[in-house]
Amino acid sequence: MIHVTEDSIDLDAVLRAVEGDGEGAVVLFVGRVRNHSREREVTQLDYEAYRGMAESALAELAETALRDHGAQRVAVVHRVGRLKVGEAAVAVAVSSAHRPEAFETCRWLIDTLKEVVPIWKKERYSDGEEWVAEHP
Amino acid sequence: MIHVTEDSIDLDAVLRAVEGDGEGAVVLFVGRVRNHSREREVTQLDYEAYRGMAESALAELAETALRDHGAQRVAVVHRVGRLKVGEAAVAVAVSSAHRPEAFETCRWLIDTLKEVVPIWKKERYSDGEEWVAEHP
Amino acid sequence: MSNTETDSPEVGRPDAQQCMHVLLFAGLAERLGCARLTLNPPWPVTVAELQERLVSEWPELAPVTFRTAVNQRYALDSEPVQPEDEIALIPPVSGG
Amino acid sequence: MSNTETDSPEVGRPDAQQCMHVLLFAGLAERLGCARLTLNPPWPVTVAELQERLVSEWPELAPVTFRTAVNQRYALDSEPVQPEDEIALIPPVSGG
Repeated sequence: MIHVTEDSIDLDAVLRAVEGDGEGAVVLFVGRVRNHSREREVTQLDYEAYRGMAESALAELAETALRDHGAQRVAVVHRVGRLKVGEAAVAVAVSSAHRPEAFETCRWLIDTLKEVVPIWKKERYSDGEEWVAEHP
Repeated sequence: MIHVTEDSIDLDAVLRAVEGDGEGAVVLFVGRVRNHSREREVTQLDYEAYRGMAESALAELAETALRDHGAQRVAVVHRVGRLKVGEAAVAVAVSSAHRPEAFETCRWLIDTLKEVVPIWKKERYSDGEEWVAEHP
Repeated sequence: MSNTETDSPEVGRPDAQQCMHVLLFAGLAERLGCARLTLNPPWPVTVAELQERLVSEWPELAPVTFRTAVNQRYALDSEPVQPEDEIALIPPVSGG
Repeated sequence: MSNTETDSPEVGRPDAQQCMHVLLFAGLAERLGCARLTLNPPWPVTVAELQERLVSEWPELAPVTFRTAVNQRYALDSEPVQPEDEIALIPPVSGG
């Protein structure tokens, strides 16, 4: 399950996507919209993606996770569009036979996603808005 | 939410228990019953707990996580009784403002739980059964 | 110690005998065939002394690794045990 | 290259002129006021030459950090660009 979607993220479906009888460990990361950022109050967030490239970049990360990082199953869903405080923007789930691989792969996936996948967020505050440039 | 329970674990409830508008990162670990262990086929698993001590040990770990590890909210649910392959035996959820703390605290909680919390599992195979002694 | 001899004549008497229960779990309970041992140590007693006494009365415990919990916390060997304490033998845990 | 001159007379002619589109996103699209630039480079052209040309035609790009994607993959500066390639300028990402 590798998606860029306008819909709200179904975390249960993300968890189910990595279920398998041989996998004893599941690690899920959820990135949610916070109510503040760099000392300003965030009211909502707009996510924009270069969708085709974002999905193929995510698929490539997932393949690497399976091939090189000891993960058994991987699911990544990133939401785009306008999100409210508290909503999930991204979910990354990884299953593996044992827990170190699941933790390390999940961490690697979200770290790498944030560096390379062409998705951008604009924070909206009570008094303005700003594109966030986290990884120049 | 710190529980030792006979009921099946509601992962959605565990995730909701660590939700907060200031927490941008959630990491959930789920330990599930695998269909094999040390090269034998597992048919089911029995978990036994010294319940009072297990719950107070978990509460103490959660407190340490909040005080020393930068977590904002913590939930831990461990199931006891008879479990089938694929069922969740334990769920640990941690939220924090940023993701490193959520990953590290979740990992620390499950690692420490497996070392100190008085819960035991007996694996049942097609041809026998055995108490698992993972942390002597 | 605000107890007086008239409240409870046994408290404070070094030779007072009082039965205590020790909880067993998992493989340890199976090995000994019961979930609770009863023993009658001379008070006062430390965790280490209690362990020695348990092993001498139940030799099946000798080859077994276990930690001792007093009132639901892992205890040090030097810790004193009171008659009213909840004692448990904790074999290697395998939760998660 | 199985195309022949008769299939498409412009392919393979070094001086062939062909319009290309460059996709913009997020802050970059906002800064330039459009999500797509059109330019008319002399073919063949590399990623680095294309970047130079873009900056000289749209000076607003000069202070901006961006990577260039060719056919939805990050491209090296030395990579050649074909007229039919999908080109995009990728400002610093901030997903997750």
